[in-house]
Amino acid sequence: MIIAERKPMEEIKRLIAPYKKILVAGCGTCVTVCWAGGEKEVGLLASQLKLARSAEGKDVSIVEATVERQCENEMVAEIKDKVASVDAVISLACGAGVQTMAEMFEDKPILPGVNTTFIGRPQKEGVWVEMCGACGDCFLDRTGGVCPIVRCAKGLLNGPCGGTRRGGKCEIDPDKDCAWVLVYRRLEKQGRLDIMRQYYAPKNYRAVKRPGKVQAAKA
Amino acid sequence: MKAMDKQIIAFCCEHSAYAAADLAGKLRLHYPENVLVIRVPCAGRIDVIHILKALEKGAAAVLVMGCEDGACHHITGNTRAKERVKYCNMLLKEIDLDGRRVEMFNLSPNAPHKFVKAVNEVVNTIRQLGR
Amino acid sequence: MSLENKNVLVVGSGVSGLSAALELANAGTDVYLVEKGAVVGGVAASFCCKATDICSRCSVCVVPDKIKQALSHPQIRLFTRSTIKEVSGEVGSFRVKVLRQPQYVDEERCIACGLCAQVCPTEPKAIYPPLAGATPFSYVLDKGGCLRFKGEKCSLCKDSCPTQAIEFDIKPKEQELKVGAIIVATGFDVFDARLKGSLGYGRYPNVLTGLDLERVFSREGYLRLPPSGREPGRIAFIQCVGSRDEGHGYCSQVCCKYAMKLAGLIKYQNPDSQITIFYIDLQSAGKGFAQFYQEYKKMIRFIRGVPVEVSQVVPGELEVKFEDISQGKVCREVFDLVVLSVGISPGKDSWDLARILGINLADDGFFGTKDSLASNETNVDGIFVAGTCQGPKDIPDSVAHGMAAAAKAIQVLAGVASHKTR
Amino acid sequence: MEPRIGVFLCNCGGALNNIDFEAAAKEVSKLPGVARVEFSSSLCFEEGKQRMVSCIRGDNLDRVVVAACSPNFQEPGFQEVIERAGLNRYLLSMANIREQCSWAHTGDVTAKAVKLVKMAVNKVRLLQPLQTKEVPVSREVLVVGGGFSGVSVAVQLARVGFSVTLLEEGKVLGAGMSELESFYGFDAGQVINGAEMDERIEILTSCPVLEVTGRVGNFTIRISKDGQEIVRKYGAVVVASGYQTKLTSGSEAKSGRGIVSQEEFCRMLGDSGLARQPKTVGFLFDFSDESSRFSTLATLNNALTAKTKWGSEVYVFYRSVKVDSQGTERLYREARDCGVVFVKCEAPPSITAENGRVKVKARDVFAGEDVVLACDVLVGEELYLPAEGTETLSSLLNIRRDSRGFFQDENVHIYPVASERRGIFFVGECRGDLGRPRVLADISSVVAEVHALLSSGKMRVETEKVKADPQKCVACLTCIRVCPHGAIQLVRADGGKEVAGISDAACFACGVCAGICPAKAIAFQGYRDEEILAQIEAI
Repeated sequence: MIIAERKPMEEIKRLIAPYKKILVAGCGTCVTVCWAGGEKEVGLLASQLKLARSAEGKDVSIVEATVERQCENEMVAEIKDKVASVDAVISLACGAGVQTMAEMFEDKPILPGVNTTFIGRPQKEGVWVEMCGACGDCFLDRTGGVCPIVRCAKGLLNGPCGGTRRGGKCEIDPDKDCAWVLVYRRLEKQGRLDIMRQYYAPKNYRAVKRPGKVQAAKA
Repeated sequence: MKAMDKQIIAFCCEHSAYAAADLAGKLRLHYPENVLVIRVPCAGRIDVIHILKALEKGAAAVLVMGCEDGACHHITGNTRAKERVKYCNMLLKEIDLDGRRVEMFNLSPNAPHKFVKAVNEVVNTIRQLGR
Repeated sequence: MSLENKNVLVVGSGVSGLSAALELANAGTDVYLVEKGAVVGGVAASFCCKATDICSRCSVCVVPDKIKQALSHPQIRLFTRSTIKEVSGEVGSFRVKVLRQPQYVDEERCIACGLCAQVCPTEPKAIYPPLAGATPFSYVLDKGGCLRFKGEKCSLCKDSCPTQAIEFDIKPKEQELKVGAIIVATGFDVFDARLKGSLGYGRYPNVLTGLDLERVFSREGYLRLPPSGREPGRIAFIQCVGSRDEGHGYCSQVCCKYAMKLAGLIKYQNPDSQITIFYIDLQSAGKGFAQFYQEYKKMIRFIRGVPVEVSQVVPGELEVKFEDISQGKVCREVFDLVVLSVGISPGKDSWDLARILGINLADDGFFGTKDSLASNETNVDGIFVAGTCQGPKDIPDSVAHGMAAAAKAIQVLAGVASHKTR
Repeated sequence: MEPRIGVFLCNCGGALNNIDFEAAAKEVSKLPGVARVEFSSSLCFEEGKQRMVSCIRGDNLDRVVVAACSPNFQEPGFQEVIERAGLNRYLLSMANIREQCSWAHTGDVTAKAVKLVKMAVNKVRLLQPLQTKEVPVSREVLVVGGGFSGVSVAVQLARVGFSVTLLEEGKVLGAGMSELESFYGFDAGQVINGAEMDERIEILTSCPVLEVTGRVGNFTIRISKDGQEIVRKYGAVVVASGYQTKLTSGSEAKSGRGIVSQEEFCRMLGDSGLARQPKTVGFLFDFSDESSRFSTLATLNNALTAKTKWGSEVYVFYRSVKVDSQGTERLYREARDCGVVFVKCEAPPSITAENGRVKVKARDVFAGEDVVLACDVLVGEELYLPAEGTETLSSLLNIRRDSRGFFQDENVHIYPVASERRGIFFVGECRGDLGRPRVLADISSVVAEVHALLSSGKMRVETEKVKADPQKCVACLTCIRVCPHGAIQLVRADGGKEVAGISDAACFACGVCAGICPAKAIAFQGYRDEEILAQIEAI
């Protein structure tokens, strides 16, 4: 799941400053799940903007809309009338959604309302943690299903840094588990500790093709 | 006390604050009449958007009133309401509005005085804030 | 097993009576709830909420909840100002004569508008609103003060009543109820602190009982001293007044906790106040109380030793003479307010009721039970006891005991039913 | 279709004299959708109610606003009235112009009353009818734990006609009912026998619970039995997992060197072949754990028996006796009268070993001097703890525990024997050290509660009062995580997609889920966002 966070209000205010009629556009998929840009958050931001503008005595017109997936042209097309009626759109979708809208409505400023941060999963209610760095060269088979690239604060490939605290906690963030301790324990459980002896050459970041594109073989 | 033109919305849990407000009426404990109570089954029903919309509609303040901490009929309803009010204060602060316009109170159904006190407190705060 | 057409009589509408009635009604029986007084909820309905920033788990808020549920339950019929006169029959088919006392103000019609009190010419008014939180919230006509009952022709209140709820000329009504089981939940009497003359209750206005304090808080919401309206700074609580002594061979179970909780509330409202609790043994057991006790220990001074004498130095100041056992010496100290933590005594009417119902009283004056493992069953089949009429209990325990009595009644009714079908 | 709203104003027999009802009625009649405004002075009396019914029928009203007293008391009554008139009972909204308007303020409050009515009108316009239905419930009950509480509750449940499965993880029933508990006055053998003889009770020993799914009336429970798995359906679950005691750690608790637990001491008392009866016995309690009634009770009973049976010298070191349970004060006096010496101390005594005996040194607060005693046996202080496995059980059942690990978190007073999940109950010491009288009351209370819930074999529930719209739900699991009553789980919607499914039977209708849903997918009838916002609209 893609995780995002709403941008600071200061920034949003600055982004929308030149415009009078604004559409707050949400996305009903990843950003809804991570409480950043679903229907609820769209409502809150819209309400906040209305309050802010009326406090400043400014003219204001805020429209709300949420589509199921903002990264799909067909789904975004459903709100084209609303987009047409405004001066600018503030999108609460991830970067893919913002760009989809920008491409579909080339004459409208499509402003990002959230910062897309990482691929992650919920740790508990309301907390998400990074799980995948989308490096394009997955080696989770060799690390017992724990990705040290994102879960180790230093992104180390060949075992812990040496600063691991008591109880297997990270040197940098004592609330976090040391990823390499997790790797060790998992492999130990599976009787595959020998894998730990293998040395990994510096990671081939060339595998990360920018801009990335994945084509399903069957399509 | 003469009515101010601005209204104050009080979301009241039917188990506690709503009953306390009723009792305040029965005992003729008077409070400013610009307080309008909206009855909810639990303070935990309140969504941040309800509070913001009330302010948008021109309410001078919003009170969320639930059971005492540890006495919620739905275990965590009142603590969640408190968190939501806190979040709401933060949202207001972001747009340079005074967070004190939104407040959470905990009270029991047999605390009419506490209800009146809370209401008066907020009315005074609003007076100070002006507008 | 169906409990339709089964009736149960619950005597007393305090928190355990209400709990029993509700449990029975939810199980499908029809319940007659007979209450001696004018309002339901018992003593606990007049207690105050003792929450500070957090709930102190005093359970008082359970009472209005129970009242609301019971009064709106279609299967519960309430008889206020009613007493039991006679009981005959046996389990499954008791016949009970109930006497309803005259009600000058019909609680089903009174809407508590207050017009009657406005026009009442006497001072103080002879018709007035009930205690805070009373249910039904119907006005009370005080025969003693009313001109009408002094032979005058006044009928101002009656004439002003918009719902014709007031009637002067009414006679007690007798009614016979047929019930399968009886639950006795007549509650307790608060110990009369006047009986401990040396502690000054009734002589000095600033000696109050725990119950008085509860009522001050529920009426006013804060604490002020009776005559002067001053906020007391130095406060003493004296424990075990009417518990664990010559006449009371038991612990009242509630006083240590209510004293600490009230002290906590006072301290919360007035952080400058200095509170001392005089005690023998501190009853700090009970679910969820441990963490509060740790907090109370920080803000309340506990002195082991129960004072024997309270006297007035100058009006408004009380000298308490006590033996501080830990120090091994007799001390005197001055307080602005002394609160007597009065205990739970058996109800005065228990003896009469025991005679009418044919059930036993225990040595301590509470209703007796069959044996220590059957805390609801009496010596008469089909008659159960619930709540503080069986022995001291706090609110949650009274609720549980009431529910337990209901379960026992359901069990005998079920037994009677299966017996008959066989 | 435009709704036809009827507004019924009541002046409560003239008690609301600071509202100008004529003016109010005029204002209210202008509101959109209001088809009729009716004034009464006694709406809650039978004559008023009948008038309401005929108005609703005569004017074809389809929803109703009652502006009168507090809905907290009168709402059910007026719901019945409109039901009598043929309307769905949920199409009613009340404006509290009595307690929260007329009586709460001085001076003319007509404007506020009108505002309150307007809010109610705005709300009633959006209300949707709600049906109730009966859902079948299983009349089988699972009791987890075969100690005194568990066995007793099973016997009483069977007596009122339920089929009961009594589950015990250990090998035998009543393992917890040791000699120690005999002082409560019951015969363990008799209690167990009662359960064993009852054909409505199935006893499964050495059988732990593996998994609990489903909801009230219909729990599915996987149980391990003889290495195999059995799956059963139950209408309710009663948890009676009990407690354990442990000697306090630290210097004074060197068990085996003359320091024993209450239970060990109890066994010594019952042992007729004891080599040497202790001449001096000491007891210790209320120093580490000041909230234990158990310690007092165990001490008093054991001290008395030691005194009467062995004639030992018995000394009790303690801070406060916990006499706040029925009969304990009497026992305390009896012990004192028998010559048990009570040494009240403020500070914990120091304990040392000396020549095979245990030396206790403590400061007696009454005497004001140190007491030194060499005991043959010292019964140490014990902590009262939840039984082993309590944590596992709580996660299987998805119910909370308090800070000491016992079942039932806060809100004890609101749900005396019920957990936060409907259909799961607690009984006995798994909730903490309650004292025996309370445990006895709880056993019967649970029976009453289970009876009310399941006896008819069906449960009446409001259909989809709170519902997640499968179209809007993104299955983020937020509601499942926040529901305080464990009433939500993932279900397959018609299209095969997984969505939040709210169980009508398990839902308490608090709205905590609706207040947090990031997709705004949850509709709580009567308190939907639209309905709340419509009220705000009227200010």
